[in-house]
Amino acid sequence: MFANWPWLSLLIWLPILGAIPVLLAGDKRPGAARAIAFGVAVLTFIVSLAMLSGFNHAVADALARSAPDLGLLKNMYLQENVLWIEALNVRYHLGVDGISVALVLLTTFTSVLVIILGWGSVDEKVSQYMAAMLVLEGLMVGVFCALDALLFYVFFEGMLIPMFILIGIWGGARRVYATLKFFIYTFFGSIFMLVGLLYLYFKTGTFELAELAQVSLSAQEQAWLFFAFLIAFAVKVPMWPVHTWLPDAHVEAPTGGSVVLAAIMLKIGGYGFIRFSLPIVPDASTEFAWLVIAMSLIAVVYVGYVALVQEDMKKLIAYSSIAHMGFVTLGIFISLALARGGNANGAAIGIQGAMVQMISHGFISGAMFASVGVLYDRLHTRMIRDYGGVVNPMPRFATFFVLFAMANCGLPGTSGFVGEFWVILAAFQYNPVVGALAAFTLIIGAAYTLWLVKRVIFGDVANDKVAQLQDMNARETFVLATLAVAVLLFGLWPQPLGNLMDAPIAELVKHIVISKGA
Amino acid sequence: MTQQILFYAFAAVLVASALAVITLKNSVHAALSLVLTFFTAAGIWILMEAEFLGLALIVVYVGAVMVLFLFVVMMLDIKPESMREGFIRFLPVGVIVAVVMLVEMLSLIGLKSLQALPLPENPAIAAGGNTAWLGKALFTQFLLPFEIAALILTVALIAAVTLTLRKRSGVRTQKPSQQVLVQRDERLRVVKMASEGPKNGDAA
Amino acid sequence: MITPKLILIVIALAPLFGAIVAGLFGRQVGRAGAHSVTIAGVAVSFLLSCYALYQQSTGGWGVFNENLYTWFEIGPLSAHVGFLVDRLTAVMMVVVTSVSLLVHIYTIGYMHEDPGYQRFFSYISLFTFAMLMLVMSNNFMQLFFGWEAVGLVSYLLIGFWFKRPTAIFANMKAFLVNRVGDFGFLLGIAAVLFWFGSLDYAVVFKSAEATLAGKTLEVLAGHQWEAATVIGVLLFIGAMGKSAQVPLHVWLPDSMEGPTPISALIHAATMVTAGIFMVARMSPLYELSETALSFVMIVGATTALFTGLIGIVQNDVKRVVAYSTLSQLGYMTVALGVSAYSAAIFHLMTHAFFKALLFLGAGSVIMAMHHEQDMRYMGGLKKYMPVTLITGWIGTLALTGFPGFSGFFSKDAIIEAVHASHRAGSGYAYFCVLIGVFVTALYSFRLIYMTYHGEERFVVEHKDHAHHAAHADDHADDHGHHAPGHLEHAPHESPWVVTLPLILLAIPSVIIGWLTIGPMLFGDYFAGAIVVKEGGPLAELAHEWHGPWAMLLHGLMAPPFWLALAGFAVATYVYLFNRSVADRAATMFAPLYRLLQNKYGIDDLYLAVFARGGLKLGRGLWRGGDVAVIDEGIVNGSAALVRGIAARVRRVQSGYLYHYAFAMIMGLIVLLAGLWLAR
Amino acid sequence: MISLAHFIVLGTILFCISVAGIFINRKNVIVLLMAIELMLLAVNMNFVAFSRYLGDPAGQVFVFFILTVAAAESAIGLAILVVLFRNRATINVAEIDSMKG
Amino acid sequence: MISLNDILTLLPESFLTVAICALLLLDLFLKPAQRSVTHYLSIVALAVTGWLVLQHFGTPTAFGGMFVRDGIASILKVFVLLTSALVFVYARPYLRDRGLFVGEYYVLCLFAVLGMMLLISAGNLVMVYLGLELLALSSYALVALNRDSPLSSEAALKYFVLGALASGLLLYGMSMIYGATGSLDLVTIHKAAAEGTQRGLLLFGLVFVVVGLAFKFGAAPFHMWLPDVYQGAPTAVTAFIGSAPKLAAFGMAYRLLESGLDGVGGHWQLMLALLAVLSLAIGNIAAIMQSNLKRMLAYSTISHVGFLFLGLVNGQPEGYAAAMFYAISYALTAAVAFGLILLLSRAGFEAEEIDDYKGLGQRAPWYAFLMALTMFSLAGVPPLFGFFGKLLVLKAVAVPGTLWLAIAGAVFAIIGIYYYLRIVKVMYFDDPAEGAAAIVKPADAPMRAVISINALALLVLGVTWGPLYGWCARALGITP
Repeated sequence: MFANWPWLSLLIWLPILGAIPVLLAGDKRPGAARAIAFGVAVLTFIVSLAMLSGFNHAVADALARSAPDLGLLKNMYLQENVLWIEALNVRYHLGVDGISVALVLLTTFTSVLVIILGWGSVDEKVSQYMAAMLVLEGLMVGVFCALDALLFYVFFEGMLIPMFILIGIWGGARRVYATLKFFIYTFFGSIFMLVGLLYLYFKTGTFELAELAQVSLSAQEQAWLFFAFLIAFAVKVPMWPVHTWLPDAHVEAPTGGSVVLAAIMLKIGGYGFIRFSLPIVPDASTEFAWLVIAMSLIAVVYVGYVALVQEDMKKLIAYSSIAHMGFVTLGIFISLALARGGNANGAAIGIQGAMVQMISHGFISGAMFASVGVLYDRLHTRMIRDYGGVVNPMPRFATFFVLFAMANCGLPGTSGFVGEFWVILAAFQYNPVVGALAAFTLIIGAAYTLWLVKRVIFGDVANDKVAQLQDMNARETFVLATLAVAVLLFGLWPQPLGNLMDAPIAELVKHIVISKGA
Repeated sequence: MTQQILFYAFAAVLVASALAVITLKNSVHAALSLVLTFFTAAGIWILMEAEFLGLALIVVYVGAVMVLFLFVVMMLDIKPESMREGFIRFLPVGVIVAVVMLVEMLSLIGLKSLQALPLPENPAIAAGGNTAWLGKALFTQFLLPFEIAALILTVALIAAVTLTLRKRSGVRTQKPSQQVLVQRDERLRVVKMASEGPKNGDAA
Repeated sequence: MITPKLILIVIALAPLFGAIVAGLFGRQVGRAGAHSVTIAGVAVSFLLSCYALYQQSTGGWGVFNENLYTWFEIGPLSAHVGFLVDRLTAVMMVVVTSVSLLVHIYTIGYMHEDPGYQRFFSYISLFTFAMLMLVMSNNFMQLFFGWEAVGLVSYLLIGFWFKRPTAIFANMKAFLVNRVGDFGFLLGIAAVLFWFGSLDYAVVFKSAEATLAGKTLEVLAGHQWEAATVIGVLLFIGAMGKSAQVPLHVWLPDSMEGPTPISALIHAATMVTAGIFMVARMSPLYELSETALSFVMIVGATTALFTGLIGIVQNDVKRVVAYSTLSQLGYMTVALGVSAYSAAIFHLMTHAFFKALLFLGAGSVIMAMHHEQDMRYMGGLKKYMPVTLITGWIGTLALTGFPGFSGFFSKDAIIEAVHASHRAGSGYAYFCVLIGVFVTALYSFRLIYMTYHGEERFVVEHKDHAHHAAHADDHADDHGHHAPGHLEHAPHESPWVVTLPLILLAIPSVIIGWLTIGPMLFGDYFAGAIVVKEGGPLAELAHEWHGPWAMLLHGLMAPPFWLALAGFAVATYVYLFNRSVADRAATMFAPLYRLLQNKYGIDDLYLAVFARGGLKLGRGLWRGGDVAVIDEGIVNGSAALVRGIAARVRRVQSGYLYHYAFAMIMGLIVLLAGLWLAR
Repeated sequence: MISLAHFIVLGTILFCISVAGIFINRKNVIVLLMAIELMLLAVNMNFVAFSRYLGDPAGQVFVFFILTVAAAESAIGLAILVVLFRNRATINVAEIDSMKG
Repeated sequence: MISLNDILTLLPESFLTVAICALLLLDLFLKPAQRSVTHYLSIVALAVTGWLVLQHFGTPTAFGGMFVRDGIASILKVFVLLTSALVFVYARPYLRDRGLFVGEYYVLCLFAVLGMMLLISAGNLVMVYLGLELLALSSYALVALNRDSPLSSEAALKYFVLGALASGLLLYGMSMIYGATGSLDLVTIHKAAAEGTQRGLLLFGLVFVVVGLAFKFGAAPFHMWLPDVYQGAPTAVTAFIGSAPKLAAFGMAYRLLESGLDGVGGHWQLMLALLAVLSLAIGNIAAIMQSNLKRMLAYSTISHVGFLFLGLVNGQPEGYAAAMFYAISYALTAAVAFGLILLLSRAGFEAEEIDDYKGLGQRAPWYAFLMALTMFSLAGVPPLFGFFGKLLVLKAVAVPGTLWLAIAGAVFAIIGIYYYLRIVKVMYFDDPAEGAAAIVKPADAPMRAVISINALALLVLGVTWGPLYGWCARALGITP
């Protein structure tokens, strides 16, 4: 019975509309604003769990009818399809497959934590902050559910506004530079995608993703479209060399903003590659896979080195994010190349790895930023040199931090390992040298993370301020513990993710090997 | 033949006076040259058997517009010298631009094809003269534009009045309409006030 | 229903249970609770391991190979948790659990003043679990899991005294160097998956020869590499990291910053031998590549000799033992390289006992010296701590291969095997291991003499005990509080929880070689578990095998014995009777001395190239690439460009009416010109 | 024989003179306005000629409207000029640049 | 001959004319304190005219083709009237504060509205010219309305002189077209242009017509008047000339280019493409450096005109529909933008410097929010109204052949976003300047309500723009 509910609309609009009472609560009553926002976020998370069960039912139903093989992107469940703009044949078309469901759950989950994180650390304009977060949540869910390219774009761009405001108002000293850079960078990326989509509309007369995946395009058209998509998603991921907005944005963003940015927003880039580049322009994607692979490897190695020398904790983690997201793009495009080379198994491993990496990076980077936020709330500095020996006054915090750091190094048993491992496995099949470069993250990733841990956490108490640190309160502990559970859970038991994503990925692999040259 | 001679004569004066308009130092002289330009233009039009417009040009332009120009020029009392600065400096630019323009335009218009087109019989004569011919068109086909032209003149009127008619705040003038309406009570007002002397509070 | 499966599960999980209890509920269970529960766990593990070994040895169980739990099955990839328990595994299990048990007991004494008591027990139990998972694994994925998990615990334990800058430097160094090994290891696993499509030992080993035959890989254009070699070398890089082979050995000496029990457990007996075990386990793969084995051998031989040499000049008691460990690991690796896998495992086993003994003895000395580790401030301890002295001698004799002691059998077997090998580079290897014997004896007896014998080089200052108690909490800082060699009270023998493990370890150090060499090396004990191609060196030696007595007698005539004796003699003369010789030698061979003191400069080189070089590179990429080119250049540059243009465009908007008109006319002219051109 | 071309050329010359006038007279708004009147005269010339040539009254009617509107335009324009002069005491275009950039 | 149908067809315009005259007379008898009567009656007049526009009486053409009443005309007129009414509402407090609350403002605006309506419905070059002049002359006077302001009169002078020049050029083009086609009637011109007689002369005339159009739109390089006029004119007037006339300009372009000169479409499309790119470039780039909000919005207008031209370049019904939609969205958005400036200004404080908006987010959160909405809409960020205008226009050119225009549009949109964000930044991220307390006066309630609705409509229409676009598309004969 649940399968027929408009779960996805609910998930999109509940937080967005929930922002209204939060705003109405006003900045004068921060307590009420916080409570309402928390309630809305939790409710949304519960609804998303219900959605998961609805989704599972729907999948089971489809399997029972033994008719799930409807082709790429049509294999979507919980669909809602309403004509939005008749004249342009734009549809309010939502639907999810396993890939989307995983990301939607990540979004709703992270949003709850972010609201909790903002509870203590944000104390001015609370209602606006909370409202912006909720709106952002709804829009992000929308991105992952949209099956209409224009609808996708609207959500994709709409996210920029609340994020712009979040960084701009509650950010650090150079927040204006950072937020403008963030906005313009991202806008820069996406506007070309818009042109590409419009061109596709010209070819097909529709924005329906499923249709776009079927249209045949000449090699030249594909190349143009590929680059249009590449710019959009590469900025979002972000890939080298269009990554420099991220460190600035992260550094200046409030903790919650950083967490959302790292945990969810970056994923939209990878998601876009899977939803747009691969199905719509598979031939061009194959042709230029070397480019993306090269960029990803640069992200892993080059950015890894850059991360090593950062003096600002958030910046370091931001660079580490870039390096880790490199695995996502690497996995996706290596898989494409493998699939075209006839190695379907390798391809599936690669994309699985990329997807797991996305989810896991969501937890780990979110946790890392949340941890830095915990420290920042106390000493109001993010500089590594201002810390040292934090373990002495804050043993509980240190335990979590070391755990997350280990996850960030990709230690087996944490979720960070699984995705990277698979991608390396796939990369080796593509080319051992590529595999070796990817595996280099084992060294450089451990180097910058552990060096951070060494300087911040370990050692004797560095100064008086550190000595007077209070260990985490219950709220912070709850957030970090939840993330720790998630990190360990998916590290030890990635099966649920696999169950969700197996079918759509198999479908994707089947699809992308078919050339669609006109 | 006469027509040709007249045309060239008028054309020569027209061009010369037009050049004078843009080159003469004194605005008044320029305006007067413009008047001459209009006169010769009217002559050419009449040569083309467009008598009504020729006369209208003289009446409207020479009679109204140019008078307005002259009026303003004189009223504003502009020093001619200051207005001519840089004249020589910009002359070459102006000439070059004008010549380039002229070449471009003449070559684009395609004079060859137009040269082969002598003026045909004037249909106006059959319609009872230029004025009647125009009048008929104006009040049938072009009735709506005609009405709108009236509106435009209205706007011009309103605008000109709005912009230029002003009540100067510093000047004392009698306002008879208000003087007439004055009431008895307004003439004298008895003001009650406390008697002078130190108040209690002031002592402290 | 007690099945082998259940027993094996209990073996693995019992230490984990202890670790969880001690770790998460340390405060609730208290110190006694923590050590009781972990010791109980490990004890259970140990006893059951012994049972398993018994069953394996008698053939009661046969090879146990079963997947217990499907970790995940996603797409084409599946991973399981499963045990492969054969005789090789069983031996390892017993070695691991027994040493672990003794170290647990020892820890009660060694750490009893430490505030992180429960944490420490939790860690070492966790380590035991991870190590068991590693050795019991039946697939590469789980192997890697255990591999990394022991690395993690090692990281945590080296940095156990997290206030010590050297400790937290050492643990990071250990982790990173291990990561370099893992880098290769992971790629090796990727290669296995690539060619075999499976990560299961059984599948891989069964089809190894057929699958890899003729397979090559073109890594760089024009260079075809054999698949077996690629896999072998890549996996061995992992082993080099974990088993601290040159050039990835640098972390092990530094790891001595950790408490001594873990030096014994992790950095001598178990974890560092994981690499040896792994190569032995992969013998079906290694046998397919001569090249890979040669590589293994040469690396091992180099490690065996050159790290031993460094041991001669060390003054820190634990570091001497650490370099000795490196050297012995080199011996094991050499054995692997000449296809004498069982000799390697045999040496691994004997070494586990006597090296643990030596470490724990060193720990006992350190305790007596109030955490003074420098041998130059020791000497003459023999009268204070007799048990430690005797067990120390036993360990040393075993290490130097005194005939009859366990080390003698295992080391001589390796030397003989190398001698018998015809593999490319075996001449070099033989030279290294032979000289190594002399070196081993030299540094071993040097340690014994400098520590226990000769005059006392420490001063006892009697101070009130309260002062000492105040410092008990953070004895990590003791170094800083006292002048070297100044003790607050006289050294004394350690408590029984410390000496008991010493005694218990001394026993196998003496006898185990005698008992097991026959079946392990020359019998078919490891048949099935270890695969050697026809005509391996051990097979050759087997022809001359006439039992341990014969070997002992033969050993007395063989060069290693005389070399060891020479080492003993030199050490005795120099360090017991004429210490000035040592100083004179140091000045006479100053360059050599400095070279050894600097550990061949490898550490400095790494620090300069990888650490500082990496930082420099990172800073260059950041400042040069990200900041200068991308941010300042492209991003801000284009912004500045637009602003620059904007400033110019602004100026066009001059405010002058005639300019505006001019612009309009120019626009017209341009459009007309366009039309004119387009005509 | 006078052809259409004669008139058109004349119109073009007038047009160019007016353009030149705009370029040369950078200071005096009055002359600028006069130049624009010249331009309108060129337009009218064209219309009259075409109308005459086509035998169509529409062109000449258009001229009539142009004259009307031009008159209105002049009125407003000069009114603006007067306002400006009151405010700034100058109609020198070179001095009227308080808004720019 | 005139028939009843002609009158009926022209009823909205006729009514408005009568209303203006009545208002003009009535205003004479009103005391300054009663000026609100004029205000409300003007709005009523606009409303009634709008209602009449929407009625389906009359014939598609009247006065022998002089006047065209088609779907496009209706839509454009409705929005001209709506925007003008909005501006009236927004302008009242401003005018009152400055002693500009006079009947002439309303009368001149209404005349301009009438001119726009006629321009939109023009079926003849004469009608185009007269409608344009009615609009232009009223605008010149409006700009100079504040007679005591040197800036206003300077702006008016520039506007006037350049406008007259542009008229001259346009007329010159018209004369050539007349000569080439032998008619002033757009239908006949259309036919002749399609047949290709006198093509050289026609193209020659076309250039001048395009220049005239470009001036009216404010497309570069014929844009120079626009920043000065926007800045110099009283904000109430800027609001008026900055919004509705764009719709009229679109109408004019449609009449001249599509109804008249479709036959030489290839040529004017190329010209418009050049002008579009130039406008996008100059508008967006120059706007970056501005410190005056009105001036910045002027440059922004230029860039928007560039976008609008992209729709026209397409030359297909889809393109026109997109351009029309764009014009509507721009007019409504611009009305809010200027309306907010009007709202925040007070006597002696124009609120037109960007720095005046510092910390508005704290001082007047609601208006800051509305302003931010407007800026995001102008910047073209979904899901706001402005985005969909851009979307449709880009869609019109994102076809083979003109793809480069779409890319150019995209590139300049990126540059453009910077200065809109700057306003948001100033409002939200900067602290209020010293002494700039709550600058929001207790403005009249109707204005606050209307402007709120107007601004929120940008959001609502962003989600429900389908019907509006459908209306435009149907008017242009596109069947979905």
